[in-house]
Amino acid sequence: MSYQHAEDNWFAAILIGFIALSVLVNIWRARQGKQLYIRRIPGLDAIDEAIGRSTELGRPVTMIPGLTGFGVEAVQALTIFKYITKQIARFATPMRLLTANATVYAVAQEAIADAYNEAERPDLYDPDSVRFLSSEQFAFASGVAGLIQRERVAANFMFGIFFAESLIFAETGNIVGAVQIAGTVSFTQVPFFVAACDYTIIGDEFYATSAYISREPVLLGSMVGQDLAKISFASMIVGGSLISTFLGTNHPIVQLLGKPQGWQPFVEWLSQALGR
Amino acid sequence: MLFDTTQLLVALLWIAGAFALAIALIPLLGTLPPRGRFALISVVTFIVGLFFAAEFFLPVGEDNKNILTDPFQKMQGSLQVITALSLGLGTYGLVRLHLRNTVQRRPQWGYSVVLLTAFIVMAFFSIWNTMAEKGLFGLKRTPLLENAFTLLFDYTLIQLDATMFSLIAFYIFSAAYRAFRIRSIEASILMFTAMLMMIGIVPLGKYFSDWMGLPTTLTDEMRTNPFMWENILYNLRLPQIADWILKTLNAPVQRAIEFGVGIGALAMAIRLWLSLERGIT
Amino acid sequence: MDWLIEFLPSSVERINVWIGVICTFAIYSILYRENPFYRFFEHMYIGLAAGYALGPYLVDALYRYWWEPIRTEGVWWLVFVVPFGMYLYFIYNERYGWISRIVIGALIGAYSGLAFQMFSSRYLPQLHSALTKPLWFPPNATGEIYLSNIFNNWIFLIILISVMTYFTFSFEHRGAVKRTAILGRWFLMIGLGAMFGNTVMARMALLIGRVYYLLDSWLMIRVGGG
Amino acid sequence: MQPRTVWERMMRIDRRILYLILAVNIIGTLMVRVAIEPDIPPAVKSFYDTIEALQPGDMVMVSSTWSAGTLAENQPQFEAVLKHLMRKRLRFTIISFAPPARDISHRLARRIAEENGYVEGKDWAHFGYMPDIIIAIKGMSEDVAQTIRQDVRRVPIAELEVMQGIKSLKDYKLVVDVTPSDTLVSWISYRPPNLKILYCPTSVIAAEAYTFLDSGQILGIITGAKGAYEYERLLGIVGLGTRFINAIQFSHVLIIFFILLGNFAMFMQRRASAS
Repeated sequence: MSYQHAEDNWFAAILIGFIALSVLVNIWRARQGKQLYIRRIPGLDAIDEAIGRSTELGRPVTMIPGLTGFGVEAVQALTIFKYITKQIARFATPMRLLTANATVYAVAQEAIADAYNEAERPDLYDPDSVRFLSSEQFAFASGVAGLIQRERVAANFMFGIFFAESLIFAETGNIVGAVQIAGTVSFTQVPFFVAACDYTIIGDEFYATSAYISREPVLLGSMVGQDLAKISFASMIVGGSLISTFLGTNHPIVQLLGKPQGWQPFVEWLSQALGR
Repeated sequence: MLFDTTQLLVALLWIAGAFALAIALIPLLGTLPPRGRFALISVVTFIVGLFFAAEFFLPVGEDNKNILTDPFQKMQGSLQVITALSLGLGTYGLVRLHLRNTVQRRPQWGYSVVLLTAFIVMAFFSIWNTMAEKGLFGLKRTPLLENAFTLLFDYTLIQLDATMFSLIAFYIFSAAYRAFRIRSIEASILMFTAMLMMIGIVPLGKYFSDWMGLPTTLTDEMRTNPFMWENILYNLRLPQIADWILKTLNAPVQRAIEFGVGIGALAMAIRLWLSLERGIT
Repeated sequence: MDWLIEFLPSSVERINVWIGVICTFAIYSILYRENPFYRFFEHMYIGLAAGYALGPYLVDALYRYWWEPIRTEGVWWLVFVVPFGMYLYFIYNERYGWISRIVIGALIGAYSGLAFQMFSSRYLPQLHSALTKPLWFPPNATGEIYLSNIFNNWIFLIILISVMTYFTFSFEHRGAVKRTAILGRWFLMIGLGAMFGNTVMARMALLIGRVYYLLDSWLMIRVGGG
Repeated sequence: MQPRTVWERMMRIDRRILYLILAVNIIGTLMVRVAIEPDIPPAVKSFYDTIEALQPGDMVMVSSTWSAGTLAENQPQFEAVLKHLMRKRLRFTIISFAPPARDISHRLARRIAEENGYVEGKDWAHFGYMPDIIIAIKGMSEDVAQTIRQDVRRVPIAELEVMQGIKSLKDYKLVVDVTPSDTLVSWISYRPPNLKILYCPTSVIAAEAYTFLDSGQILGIITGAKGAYEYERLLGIVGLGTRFINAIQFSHVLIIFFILLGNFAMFMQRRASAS
């Protein structure tokens, strides 16, 4: 039940090729200026609502780009934070961005300054609003918890990769009555966010959110390509289930779809079927 | 003879040469324009990726190997060496930060001294221990090493580690009480499932079910006739419900998540391989 | 009385246990409030962990995957790995910082190249298993298949497809698709609830393990279960 | 901001009081012994049956990557599995992918082996620590002696009596992965095609593994210390799982009670502030 090489079932190579192609073609289309469609996910409405609530209250907004170092998820989290900052800049609501990594900190400073410029309120940008607290998990967590309680934040946004510290953030935000929106690809932490936050953006939705906001061709194209792959998976599952039901679970077509060593029986079956 | 690095002298000469080459290349690399830099990084990324991809995709012979299967081990080992070097990088950053704290007498610099002392002592014994294990430079495991290592590792580091992990239990308990509220349909489904699991997977679940008088065994008759009253009651036992949730409701959810993550990871691998991902490099 | 004599740190073994216990209580003191005692041990912990890693991770890897193959197998080309790997250390240098990206690029390339076998081995058997769940008694039934299996297969398929529908983004969710997706999110919550229940159990077990250590090794009380 | 009603005060209870309640609950339930027989879940039963189906002398690999951090979850599993392997008179080798895991598993295995008359090198061996799991699995799939070179005592692999007739992972019947991290994925992805896998995860990562159980990529799961208790009951032995189970289940009861209490307080508080 495992693949040592692609030869174990060439279907693997075909499927990987198909996914790669659909991702690359869509990235190319997006780069050519084609407007690719990505649906507006409900999480975005939740973000906008939270922004609205915090501007009414006039208390600060906190943003946490996860615990990890600088990587794909941190970049995408900052894209979303830039969007939020642009929105709240119009109402001069104060914001705090708290990081646990020096590189993320440096990039975040730039991004937030950019956001205020783009909102045409560079005067509101306070370099001290982006802070590096600690790179130690629980030291960072207690720093964030302290700040949330002291400043009685109105909204708390958590996007990126999180570990066990997630529940400390969520619990503290809950105590001060902040609107909380979380978005993470760390599935083990999602239950804590769902139980304690007002809305949780889960898994792939997180990537879709930043693609939607940034309109970055590579992200958009990749998102659309991945969708094609998912649809092909789903149709293989439905089609395969029907074949399994009517023709048996070891029909050559069923074996082809994913079983190691499933290629040979399929080829034999196919040549027989064509020969006849 | 020239390539026979099993001779100590030849090996050392080769290594010295490699270092000299690496250093000599630096000024040369420095002359590259930004476009050239990006191109160089992309090419290196692509070629290394191509090696591992080709090992998987190329057809194999009778022995289930292709031309790249044997060098694979050495390539992967080289990556491991680089990963190890990057660990040294993290350590360097940490030590640099706390040395600076200490030298500049920043607030709370005393703790930095604690950290550095612990670091140096532990690094000394840890490296000694590793070298003694391999018998490098004729180093041996002495009683001093054994005792110091036991104290520092078994009775200090391990204890701190285990305690740090166990702290989370307290946080979960407090969060469960103060933050887990029935605020939406979703949160309610999640918490109801969680509570059912918590009681269903421990022996108390069986105890309650027995106490309620639900059937304890599944007979063949119950299996073939699902609409039998006993069968329905049997399936209402807490352990059975918990197992059914895990296997029939949880497994497809996990699989859907797996497919999403897997396709996403593959797409990301392709983007990174071809240096399409923006904002990272 | 015997217990007390045994309990006190009078031998090397007992002194070690006591030190372990002090570490444990120092960390737990954070639960009351942040304090210098905790900070001391926290910094010691970070220092020890960083120091420990150098032996088994750095020295061992260099020896095993670099020095040993060069010396015993004569793999001469490996000599270039360390000098060029050291380019990583340019990361702190402003002028040559970009050179470290070459090495990081190599690591990223390897991650990408390895992704293909991982994808095939990890996900394709799962795909195969998802589509070999008959929705009615199949013609070539091997082993016994009961009505309950068929019922569970239907549930499996419905949940799998609805959760996958939830995670699609390139088209508008309207009508039946929207309802399926919402259903998918609810099913997702069941899966997450199951994870959550298990997570709680894991965390509790770790705390119990620690308390057990304190009772068993330190206070020398023989605990439950014989 | 003085809390006014009793409900509000209840919701704002000092967290330290909660911590104390949990600590007392755990100490109390650890000391008391309430023996409740478990229902053996199918995943544990099939774990047991897979090992039972092996013949004496068959070779098993135990992949042990846990250390002190998750000792409470993994040690009971590790001990129970090893005892079962020895009872069946199977040969086994242990491998670790983290240095602390090597020390802890070697020490434990030596102790259990002595109790069961197993001789290191003859009936079992410890391969020590391998830094990279992918190299180790791919390498061992071709040739164990070449990949590992020496066991933990620095005896060359080829000279170990236990390795007679074993060249690569293809000659192994089974892998048991005792782990708190994602080593399972590497075993699933890079093992030889016919090697069976049994899984001993910490409870945190157990629920995710049910998709692999369903697809047959793994054949059984022992879930944390609780699973170890169920396994101990199957084997008819008393181990750490049996000692912990009571505290585990009553901590669950406590948490469920407090979640309900918290929601009740919120409900009452809302009603009070509405009126």
